[in-house]
Amino acid sequence: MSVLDLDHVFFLLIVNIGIAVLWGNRPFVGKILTLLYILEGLSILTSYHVLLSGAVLSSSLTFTVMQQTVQWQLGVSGGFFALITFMAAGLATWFSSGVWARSYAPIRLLHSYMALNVAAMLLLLASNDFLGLFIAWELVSLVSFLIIAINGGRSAKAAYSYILYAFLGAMAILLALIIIWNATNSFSYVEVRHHWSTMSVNRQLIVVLLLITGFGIKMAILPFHRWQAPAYAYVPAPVAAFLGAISSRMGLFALFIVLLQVVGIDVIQTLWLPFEIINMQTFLLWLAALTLIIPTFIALRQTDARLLLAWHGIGQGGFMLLGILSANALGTAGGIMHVFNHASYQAALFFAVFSVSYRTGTADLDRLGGLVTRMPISFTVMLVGIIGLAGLPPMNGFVSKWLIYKALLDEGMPLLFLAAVIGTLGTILSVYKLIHNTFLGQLRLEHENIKEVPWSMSIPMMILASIVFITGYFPGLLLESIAAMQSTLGISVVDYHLGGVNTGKGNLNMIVVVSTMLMAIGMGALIFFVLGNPRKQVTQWDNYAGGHFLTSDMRYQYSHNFYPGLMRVISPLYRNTIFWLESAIVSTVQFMAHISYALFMQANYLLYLILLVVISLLWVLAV
Amino acid sequence: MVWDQDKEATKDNYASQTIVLDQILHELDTLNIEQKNNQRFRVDVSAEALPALLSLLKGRAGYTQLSAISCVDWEDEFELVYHLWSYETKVLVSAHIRIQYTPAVYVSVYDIYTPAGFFERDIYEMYGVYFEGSPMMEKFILTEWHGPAPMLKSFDTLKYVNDMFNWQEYQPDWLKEIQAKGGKVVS
Amino acid sequence: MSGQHIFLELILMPLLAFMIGLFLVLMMRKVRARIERRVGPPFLQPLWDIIKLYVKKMQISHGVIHDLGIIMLLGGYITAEVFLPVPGMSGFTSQGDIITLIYLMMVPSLGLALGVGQCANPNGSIGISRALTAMLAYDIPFIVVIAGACLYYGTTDLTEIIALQKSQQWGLLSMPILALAGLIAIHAMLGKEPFEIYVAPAEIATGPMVEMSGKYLGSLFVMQCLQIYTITVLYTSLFLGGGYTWFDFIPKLFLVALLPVMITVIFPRYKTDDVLRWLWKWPTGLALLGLAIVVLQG
Amino acid sequence: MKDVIPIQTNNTETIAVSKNSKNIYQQAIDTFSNFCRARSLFVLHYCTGCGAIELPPAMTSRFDMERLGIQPMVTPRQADILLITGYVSIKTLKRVILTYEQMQGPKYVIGICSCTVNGGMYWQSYATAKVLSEYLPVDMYIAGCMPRPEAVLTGLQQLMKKIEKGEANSWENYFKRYDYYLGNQQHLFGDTWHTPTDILEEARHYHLYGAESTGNNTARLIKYTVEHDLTKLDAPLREKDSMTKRGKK
Repeated sequence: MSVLDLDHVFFLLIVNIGIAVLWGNRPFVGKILTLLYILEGLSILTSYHVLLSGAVLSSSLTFTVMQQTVQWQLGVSGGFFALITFMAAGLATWFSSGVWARSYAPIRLLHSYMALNVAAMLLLLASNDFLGLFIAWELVSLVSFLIIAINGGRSAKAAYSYILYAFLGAMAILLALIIIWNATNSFSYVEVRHHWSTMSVNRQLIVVLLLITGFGIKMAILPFHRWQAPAYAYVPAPVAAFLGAISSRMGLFALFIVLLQVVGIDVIQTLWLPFEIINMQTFLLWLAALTLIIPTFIALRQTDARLLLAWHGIGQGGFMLLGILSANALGTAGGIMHVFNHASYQAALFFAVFSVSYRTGTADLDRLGGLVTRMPISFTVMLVGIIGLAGLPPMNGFVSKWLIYKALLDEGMPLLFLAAVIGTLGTILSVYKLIHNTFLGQLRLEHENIKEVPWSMSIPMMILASIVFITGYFPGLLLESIAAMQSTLGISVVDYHLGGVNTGKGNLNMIVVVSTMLMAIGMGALIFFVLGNPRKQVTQWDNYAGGHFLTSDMRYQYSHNFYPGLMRVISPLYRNTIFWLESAIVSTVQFMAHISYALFMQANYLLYLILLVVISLLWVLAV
Repeated sequence: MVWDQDKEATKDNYASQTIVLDQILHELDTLNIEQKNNQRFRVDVSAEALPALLSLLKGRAGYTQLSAISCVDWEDEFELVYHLWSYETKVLVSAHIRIQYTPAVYVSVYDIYTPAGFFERDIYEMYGVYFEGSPMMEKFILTEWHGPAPMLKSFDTLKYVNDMFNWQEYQPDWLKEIQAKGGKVVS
Repeated sequence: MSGQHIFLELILMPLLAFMIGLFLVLMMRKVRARIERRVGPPFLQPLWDIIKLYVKKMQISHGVIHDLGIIMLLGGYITAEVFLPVPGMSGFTSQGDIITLIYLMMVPSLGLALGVGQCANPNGSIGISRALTAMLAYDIPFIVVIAGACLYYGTTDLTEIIALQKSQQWGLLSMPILALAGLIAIHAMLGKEPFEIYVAPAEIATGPMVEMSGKYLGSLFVMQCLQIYTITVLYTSLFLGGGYTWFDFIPKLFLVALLPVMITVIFPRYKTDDVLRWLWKWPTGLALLGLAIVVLQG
Repeated sequence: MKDVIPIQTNNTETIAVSKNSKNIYQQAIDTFSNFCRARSLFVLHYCTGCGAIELPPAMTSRFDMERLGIQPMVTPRQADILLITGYVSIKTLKRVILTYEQMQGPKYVIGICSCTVNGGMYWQSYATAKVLSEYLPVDMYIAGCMPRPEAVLTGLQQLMKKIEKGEANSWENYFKRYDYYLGNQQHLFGDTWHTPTDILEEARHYHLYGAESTGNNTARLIKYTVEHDLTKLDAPLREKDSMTKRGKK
């Protein structure tokens, strides 16, 4: 009984944009927008069982060009991603609807850009062929440029470098589309997959490389990852949570559809890079593993909490790609599940960091400390978030990581398994530094009478934290739609049950693991509180300092340069080679822009233009 | 002073060194020099001339080290002794000066010898002699002590201890056994 | 697997782990004393220490998270005990494999880190930053060893690994180099002397334990017993064919715990970056060599 | 610090708590815990004076304290015994009191060397505290101008016997007669003397708040605390500034 099909959802989105643009800065409009997003999410949820059975939510939005019918319809994979988008957008707008709105001047811009972003993303998720995909892809990158540049100053500079990357990516995809067109003169996925073998091997190689560059840029895969950290860090709270959760996963959705559905994983395994060194799948897997390790260890050095989380976003993106390309039922399931898991705890972490900076005015880890007694809710949300990000048992991050590790081990790739574990260990180290420097240790004098953030900001955080725990306790909820997704894509399906997965060789039942943990923690609490005598709480000055009387002028806290031993060993590896390359490109393009601007501002610029053309012609003829 | 044979060679260069020292010391008229032995000189100088003597010795005779400053409380005046050592002449010079008892103030030689700061601070804490111009004149050792300068002869430690502290009757078992057998504590 | 059977095992396995852990700790202190030509502690000394700490009348805490961290610490290890294959009791070993166990062993260190963080003492924070660096250092060779073993056995389920070893030969004989690298990694995981950078009494006043008093310190001693037990059982089930009966299982545990202790007593403490460099050079090299052999054997 | 009105009590008789008023289980638990407390003692590795040189030989292979169950521990939080070895200068006494208050009861103080008994050979010095038991409740003295390790070990064994019999609870006197100890401390360090640990609060929390816990000395302390509202976070900073202003000449 699909009460609402895609047209209703599109209509609701347009209503969203209208409200946001017209009455953006009214006080109550934030709540209405949140309700709208939740309504859209529910509408997809009501007809979700239809999607699970493989059917499609069709929409009347079609047009034909060059006798190619471009049609928009939502499959189960699109539906899954759409649910995450609406969850992230709804909670982000809820976060910004209450007291926070008064502290942010261009609130109307924020609401309208957010609505535009969600609409563009839904268009991308519902696209059904290459042309629709490309149109929606352009829309998404344009709109996310707008939302990244909302704060001006640093974020405008980051948005500028993003648009350069996006422009490069779009050109790559367009070139790939052209090659596909004159090989198969059709854009629909089925046709392209059918005619794929007609293309010569190096042309197939070029198309796959172009598509990966194009979509990889939004995903911030290694060589193109420079733009994402500042872009996702220096934006206001709801935008950071929304972008961090779902925006860069659009690239993964496109890659997921293109590589697995159209090109097919077996083709990728047979494609060999020139000189037969390495086949495409291993090359991509190692690219993903490096994308996981290098940004994670860059995150370890950051002192700004927002940048640290943004760098982790890039790292976890590499982890998802590792899962999807592992050509194993468990691996792909883990990869897709990691998209949902990461969306939930990344948004929760961003909300926690921004609620701390809302109250204390800074997100710099060297100027915080000891806030756990003043902001308990933000602490619990951040704790659940970091346990998820680090992938430790009770939370959902562990399930997707377990699936990917098991896949890598079953596929016989131990070194990739090692690379993934190094990435996870780096995450554990840097998330503890995040929570230690913000919430633990000595409280600063200026933060003595800080209060918890208002309810309108802490409720969305708590909802996200509970989602992280519940999907960790019952991973079956997600595995059900993932299995349906795998069957629609025609790849091997994972056999799941509500608690997890049981393969022949070592299985995982999260219901058992988490309930034993809760029982064990109960036993620990029993031993601790019943056997031991009652405890007394002491102030932070009643502390061991080698017989010294603690005076608050000398701060008795260790938070700066948190891992000195590790940094001494691995600091030679941070040589920022890519950073200089990227800033060189960006500055040359800016320089060219200034020159052309100066040229056209001349009184008679046409004369100079003609002169230039004549000279270059002479030079060409002379040579 | 007994010198064994192989030191014979070095004996004369000590003599030549002390001759150089004599010439320098004779340039200042208000000194009277007394040579304890060929490695030790005692110089009595007026309080005003001391800084001049120190810079002279440091500049011309290689007296780079001020080993210590000691202070003697003569109840009507203070005596400050500056012990100087040179690694070239290998002769210890101790310059004695007398300053008035009240007000117990003297000029600091911190700018000539920086270690003087520590010695002057100790003397300030223990004797109450304030050295103007020294950067280290706060309390360092006796931070918990708010009474008079404790090393002065005028301060009666025994009386202070008897007023401030009280004792406890210490009757351990082993003492009782000895007393039972007729022994007693010899006070 | 009837209900009470499971419930009995849920209680019995951690209790057994604690008792065996107590004797492992006692053996370590006795061996250390004997090598230093001392008499060493009496028979039940670790038990008396723990009970005395629990019955101390004054207990100091720095906040709720300080207590929660300690409870998470105890809970983490009790859960890991239930997933360890022990002769006669299967517990939940079928529901979670070796990767789950490795992660379950990371939960207590995070719990301890949170508890110590709230103590607001820089000695504790430095100790925790060194403990996490040491975890990064010893986990890499350990993971390579686990990857090699799982590749060789073809499964990650501990009960199956033990069954395979019983039918064929012990892991120690089929993968000697991996077993050696594993032993070095185990030595580092126990946090004993050459790699004991986070409880450095002279430098950072026993690191994480600086503000732990009474039952908090008692729980840390309980954690030490459970930790030694968990690590040695994991090693025995990977390389020494697990325990056929309790009579051959316990001597294996004591042997695995004995080797590191012998080395520990003679060594002073490494600096943090030397621990990193040493553990990433020799044990990782050995483990990668062993892995290569396993992969080449096909 | 809640607003407590100090009540003037001059009756000094202490209410004797009869031993068998507790029930059988309580008694069984107490005897068992005393049994364990006697068998596992953690000594605080804090040498206040010259006598501390006798401790390393007591721990190492010749005399080996560990066979009695005694272990050296680094921080006051983890330790049961505080060894005051040798002379106690006034400056060190401040740190000794801070360390003692950071230790967790049941805790024991042993005065090693005769300097803790009556001042020893520094008896006429202006800078040393003469009688230690005025400032801290002392369980046992081991006389000798540095007693040999055998003497230290016999002293510790006697303390273990006392603990096993359950008589070594002098640490409760610190709470029950806090006014007496605070008075002596204020006599030495001045009326603004206080440590970060809030003793009266702890006395109430551990039900050791006797009649003599408060008196005119503690009244001065409570007045000073309320005046400078020491419970605020920046109290130590304000106190330090006022101290340096007063300290300047």
